[in-house]
Amino acid sequence: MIHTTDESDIEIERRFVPKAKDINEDIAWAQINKDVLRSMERPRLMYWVIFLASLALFSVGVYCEVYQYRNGLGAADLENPQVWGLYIATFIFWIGMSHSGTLLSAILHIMHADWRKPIYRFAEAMTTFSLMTAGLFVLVHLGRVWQFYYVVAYPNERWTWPNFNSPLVWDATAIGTYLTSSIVFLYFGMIPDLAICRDNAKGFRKKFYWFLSAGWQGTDRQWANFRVAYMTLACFLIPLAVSVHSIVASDFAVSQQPGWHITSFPPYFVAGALYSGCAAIITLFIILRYVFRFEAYMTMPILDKTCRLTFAIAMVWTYLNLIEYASAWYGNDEYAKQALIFRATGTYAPYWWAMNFLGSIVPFVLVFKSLRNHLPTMMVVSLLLNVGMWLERFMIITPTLAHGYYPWTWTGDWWPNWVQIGIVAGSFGWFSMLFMLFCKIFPAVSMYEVKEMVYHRFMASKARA
Amino acid sequence: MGKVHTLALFNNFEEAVRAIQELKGAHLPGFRIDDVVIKSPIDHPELSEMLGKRPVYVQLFTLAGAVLGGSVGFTLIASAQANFLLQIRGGRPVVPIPPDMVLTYELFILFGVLMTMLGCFIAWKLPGNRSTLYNTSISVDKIGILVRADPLVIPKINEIFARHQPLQIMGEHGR
Amino acid sequence: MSLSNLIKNWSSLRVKRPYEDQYKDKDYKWAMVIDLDACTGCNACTTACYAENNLPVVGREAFSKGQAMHWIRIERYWGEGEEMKGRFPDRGAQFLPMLCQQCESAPCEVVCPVGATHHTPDGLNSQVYNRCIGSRYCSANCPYKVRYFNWWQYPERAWPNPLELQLNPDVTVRSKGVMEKCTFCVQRLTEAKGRARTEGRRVADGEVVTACAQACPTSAITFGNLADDKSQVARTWERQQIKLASDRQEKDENLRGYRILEDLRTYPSIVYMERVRDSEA
Amino acid sequence: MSNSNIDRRDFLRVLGISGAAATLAGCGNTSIESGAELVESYVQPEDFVVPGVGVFYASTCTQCGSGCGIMGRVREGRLLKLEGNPKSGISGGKICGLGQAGVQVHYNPDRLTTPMMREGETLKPVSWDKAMAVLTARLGSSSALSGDQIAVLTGEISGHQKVLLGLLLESFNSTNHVVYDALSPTIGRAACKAVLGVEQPVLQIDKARLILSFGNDFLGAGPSPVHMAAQYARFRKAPRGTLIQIEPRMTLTGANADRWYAIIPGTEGVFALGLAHSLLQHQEYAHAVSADIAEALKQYDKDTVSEITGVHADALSHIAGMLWERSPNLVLSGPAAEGHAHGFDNAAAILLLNLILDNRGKTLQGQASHPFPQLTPITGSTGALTRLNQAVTAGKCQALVVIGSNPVFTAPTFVPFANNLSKVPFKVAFVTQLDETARQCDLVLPLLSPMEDFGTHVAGYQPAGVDLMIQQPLMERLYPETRGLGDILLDLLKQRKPDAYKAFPDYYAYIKTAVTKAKPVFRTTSSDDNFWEDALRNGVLHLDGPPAALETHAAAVKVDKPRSVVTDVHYPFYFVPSVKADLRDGRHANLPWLQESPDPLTTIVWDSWVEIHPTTAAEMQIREGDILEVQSATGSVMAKAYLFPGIQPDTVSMPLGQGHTAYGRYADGMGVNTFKIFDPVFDEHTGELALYATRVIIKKTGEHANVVKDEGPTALQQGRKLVVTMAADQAQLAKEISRVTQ
Repeated sequence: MIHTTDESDIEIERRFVPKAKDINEDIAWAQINKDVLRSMERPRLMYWVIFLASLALFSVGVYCEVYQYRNGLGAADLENPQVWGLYIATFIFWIGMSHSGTLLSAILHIMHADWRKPIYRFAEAMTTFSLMTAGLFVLVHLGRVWQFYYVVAYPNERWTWPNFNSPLVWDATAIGTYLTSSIVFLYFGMIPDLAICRDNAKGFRKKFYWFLSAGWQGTDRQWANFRVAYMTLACFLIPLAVSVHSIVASDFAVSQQPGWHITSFPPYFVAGALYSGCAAIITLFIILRYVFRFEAYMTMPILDKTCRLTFAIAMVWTYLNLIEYASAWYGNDEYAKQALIFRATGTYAPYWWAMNFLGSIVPFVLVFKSLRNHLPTMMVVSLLLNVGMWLERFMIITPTLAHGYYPWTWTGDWWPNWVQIGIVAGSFGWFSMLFMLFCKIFPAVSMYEVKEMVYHRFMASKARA
Repeated sequence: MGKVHTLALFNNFEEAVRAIQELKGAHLPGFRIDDVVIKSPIDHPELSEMLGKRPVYVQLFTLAGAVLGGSVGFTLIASAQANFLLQIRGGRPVVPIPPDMVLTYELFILFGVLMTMLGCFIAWKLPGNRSTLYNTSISVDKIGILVRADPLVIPKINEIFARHQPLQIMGEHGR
Repeated sequence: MSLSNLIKNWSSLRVKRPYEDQYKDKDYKWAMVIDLDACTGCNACTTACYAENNLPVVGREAFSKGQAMHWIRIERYWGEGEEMKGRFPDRGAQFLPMLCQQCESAPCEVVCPVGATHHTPDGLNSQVYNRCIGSRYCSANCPYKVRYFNWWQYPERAWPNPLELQLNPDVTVRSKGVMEKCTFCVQRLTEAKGRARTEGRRVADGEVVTACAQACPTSAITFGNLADDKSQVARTWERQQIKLASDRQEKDENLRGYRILEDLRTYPSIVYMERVRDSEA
Repeated sequence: MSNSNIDRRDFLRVLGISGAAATLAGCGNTSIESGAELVESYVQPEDFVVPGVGVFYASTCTQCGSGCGIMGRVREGRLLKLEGNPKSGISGGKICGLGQAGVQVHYNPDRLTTPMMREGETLKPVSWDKAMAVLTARLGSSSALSGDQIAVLTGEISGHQKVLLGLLLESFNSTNHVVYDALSPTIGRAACKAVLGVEQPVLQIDKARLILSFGNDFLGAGPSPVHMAAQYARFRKAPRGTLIQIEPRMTLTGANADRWYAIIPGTEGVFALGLAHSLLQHQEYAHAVSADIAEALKQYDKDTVSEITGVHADALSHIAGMLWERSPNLVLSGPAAEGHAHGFDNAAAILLLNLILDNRGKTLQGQASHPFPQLTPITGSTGALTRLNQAVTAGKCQALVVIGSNPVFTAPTFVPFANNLSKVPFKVAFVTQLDETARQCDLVLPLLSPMEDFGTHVAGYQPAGVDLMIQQPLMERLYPETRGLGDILLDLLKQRKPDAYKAFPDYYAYIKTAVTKAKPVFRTTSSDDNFWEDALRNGVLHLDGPPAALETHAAAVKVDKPRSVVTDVHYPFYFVPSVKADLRDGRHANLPWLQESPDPLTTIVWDSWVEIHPTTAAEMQIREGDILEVQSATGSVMAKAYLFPGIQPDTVSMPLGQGHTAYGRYADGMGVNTFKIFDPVFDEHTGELALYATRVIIKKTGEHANVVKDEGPTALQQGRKLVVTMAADQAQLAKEISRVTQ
């Protein structure tokens, strides 16, 4: 039995959780419940700092959006042909961010990699909230956002439908499906934990959890159906996640613009998505570990595994990135080649090189075990990787629009203005606000699965002994 | 004559296993293994196996949802396209296959997911099926065995339970 | 019923456009010929378009941000390749009036999420303003970049009283957040078609022209009905051996007609006639 | 007004009612609610007003002096759009951008809507009664002014407005009608008169097989650009004519040339004489000029000419060879060649080539003689303003009437007209919109816009026969407090000579009487009313007439020793102003369509800029958008640099017409006023200001701003095959179908 105290968490971890082990098998189940439930009651002060900072950032975004809404998109300094600016770039970024949740919860679940268990819940929450953030950008970038429902295929007497040929409608469908499925998956996997919350909560919170836990009592029939359904959902989610980012890639690959019309875009986007998602998981891992005192669950070996996974995906991304350049370079499409040269030498060249450096060189830090286990380094590196991935999306949108088929309408010096930057910053505020709220209201670590993990590992070690 | 419930809480799986074995071997009148329910904090397939095969039908819902989503989705989309006033776009056919495939695929998944969840809730008979015999320690680390039996048999069952160091035995009040 | 419609007309719903002789049996297919040897780059067409189609004057600041709203713009090039040859442009400038090419297989039409841009039976690439939600995907996908977005609420700022009295009542004044582009002066076409229908005939050649073609002091722009064999546009297309449904024209070397970025398979409705320069001079 | 005869009363009634409707649509409907006006149902509309259907009325464009016939599209009483009048021999149904923008003169939000009178430093609105009282007190029956004490300052003016002005001056025993044109063609006209015997020959551009133009921008800011563009279109059809342009800064015409040469400004005459010398080598031309001239021309060998002009010697022989091969041809001189101290000589030397090549009667003709010489336009000059300025300085001028002229804006610094204006006790301006000059006047009267007023016009350039262009209102007046120029003048004349003008209740009656009186000339049998109605319906009264013969005065050409241009170490750059076809001298800078219409060569909008050759810019390390100070001996202006390959490398160029300070929201603060840096250089022969003879120095200010233009970062096609060019000998133009030649 371990008695953790606020003051000496790290000390305790060092003493009681062996470095090589993902988790201490001896940890008592009651302790798991206690630790996780406590995180929902009494986080560190840092929680409130982050939450208020997010709220402030979000307010900035709201202000900018209101300004843009009232004046028109010209307020965001968009122009012909820079019609999308940061909005669509950041949209892709957030969509990409959502993929790691699926990777950790669905793919690793199917593969029975049990080290995912303490961290998949927040990764899945990240999926849901980054999808919601991405959805905001779909609205933000519209010229007439008040008519956004025209994209929805609702029956009407005029026989007017959205254009099902448009990749944007595929997007809307795919993201809608993905968001729905992610919420279902997140909620579904949380039901046993919600029952724990229900059993421990008082007052209105009890009612809340009572409602959400839907009467879960942990009976064998419930568990059996749960197991099958959860596995089925995981199986659905994997192809869905791949399809979502391929469809986002199709927005570009299906178009005619040189620099977008590239066959390898869908896998490239998916790899980029997993990459930025994994980097974000590292960031959030470090933050949550500290803020909610999850040192006993979000252990260094798990971080280590996540880092190794990130590195592997970084290399996949690097390969696909190089393939993209190579096919533009080697192919006989002069226009695409010119667009590529423009990216490497034109107005946005510093950002292009920065993106390649951050995306392909910086991940080599993850090769070193000592650095992998150094939290401040990992924090910086994971943020840098995501800066690189955001730049990748910026590089997909802005230089390509600046250098299309038509030389007369090329742009030489287009830069986003404060409205766009404010809205992008606001999106980060919105995301972390939602995420922080979630971690406060719902258990950020899956209690029942950590119990399973501990139990199975304990049984396995007993069998070995 | 109505049956009543009794619930015993055990500290660990081994004790619960032994209790069930003894229940099975006791040949109590009117006792059926289907009336035994295990309540546990984690999924424990080995324990459940002792209660015999309890089939799961969630997959059927999934299949129905996926097939329905795909086929109805495609039909609705294609007929919407065929009836849209402003049909001709970009030289593509009015009902183009690749975009419709993409959308069909998404709807296939969407309805698969929704039906899976629906099927699971139906299988659980939730949220209506809430047994009053429950202890919050089940959600911590205890194993509960719930037996539904003739009121006359209950004392015998409780007796069997008592032989395996139960933490607590709970009965339905007011009966 | 929709399903029976789908099944009954399946084969016609699967037709790809354009195909050979697509407009043979139709009444109208609007098209244009622009003679670059006649175009002097004077901008009369641009101003005529502003007058006819209620284009807002955006002002210096918006123009500097690339938010100009000229449906037809005159481009001026100094050379064909990536570098300018010689010290001076001693063969003059290369002027190009660029407007919506009214593509038969328009990249903008496919991508609009709400179907605000679509193809009319007359072969026009039309924009439904009140359906447009302003995603600007069409503009991003237009190879010619001839679609213009209402970045601001122009009706409030472009026509201070009494300038708004000039607005053409036949043409919608577009509000902020919608995409717009050259319509081939569809309001004139509609009027002419209506008149012709009342009189039980087809619109005669030259009966209706676009504002740009009407103004052009050198008559460099010819507008007409490609479905009418006898129209000047149809005869020019034929004489220049331009086929609407072909992405690479097999024509005689000394013919001047060509379509811009044809190999993208957009099948434009505008044929340009090559600029001529006396190489002996 | 297409097919029906319209009774004038009906016509105005229609306009009146629909005009009210327009007010209703535009300004709210208080006058109707208050019962001041009646609402009439459209269910039974007046004739000619069909709701939803546009009706076309003919009129005449007054945006420049070309006199193009236009058609105004009117719907429900609102003028919507101007189009070319196919019945006009000048416009032929076409219209330029400048003409289109006429509606914005009419609907300009900055129009003057009430009379203004000076109170101390500022102008204050007053009633018409008060304004007319002041005007008649000064210029009415009691006025004691006479002779040069009164002056009328106008721009180029023709028709009955000109007649009325003359009559008004006559009542003061004055002929002091000063016609000022900041971009006057005086030098060229004087040279034509001297060499060909006419001031303005008619150019048969379409008949020429080769045109050699020395800076003549006939497609841009020429005397009749719409007409010449139509001719140019025919010129380019089979058999295709070739255009060679020689000028220091590429004009729109130069941009359309088959071959363009940059030349050192002011040396055009030397080049022309070099060509003459070269041509005289051919036997058939040998006797075209006198032996003296031929002898003198021998100094103009190709190497000397090449050295002076900066054009390659081979080009000279090549052009001479082409001129010899391709006949008939046409050699044109333009403002860029004429605007120098020896501009007259330049122009004469260029015209000499036409004599040698015998283009007279083939591509050059005289204008048909006009039956109403009193209606023909008076061409303006800067010399006229200089003389007026002298009179004003001397305190001779007691009353000044300014109509359609803005010398405060356009006068160069060495003609300090603006400062001297205070010496005139009474200055009155008739304007549609306040400008810099009107703001300095004591009384400003708001005129009807050209779309609201009657008038007659005669073009300075009459391509074929004779046209009397009729201007008529296209809609009811927008502002009740505005009046027609003719009405005001007639009021004054009635004061001066009540008996002579009592027959004319208003200007309309006057002009109708005057036009119908001209009926016999047009040899028609219709009644007076029908004649007048036809005139209104057609917008033009045309009379065929044979072109006048041209004379030959080769002796007028001065053949001196070849002179090279003197360089100035303090001001190393030649300064060539460019005249935009739409803004002209700046009078149209208040029209938003024109401000937003990109300059064809640079695609810059809403601004002034400095054109500089890329190699020169590279030497001076100037990038596009660097703010340069362009300094001449008389002043300096600052504008953004624009790297422009179509310019002689020692030359910089800036557009005219921008830099207004008090000309409404669309003009003010846009660019700089380039008129203010002209050097006081005058043509030696005519004394006219030489616009192209200024020398400047360029200084970098270290500041930078984006150039507002339509062009992107590249002006090259990048191998995209956007504008494809075919060699003329490959193209089979004769087999093509064309509207132009049919």
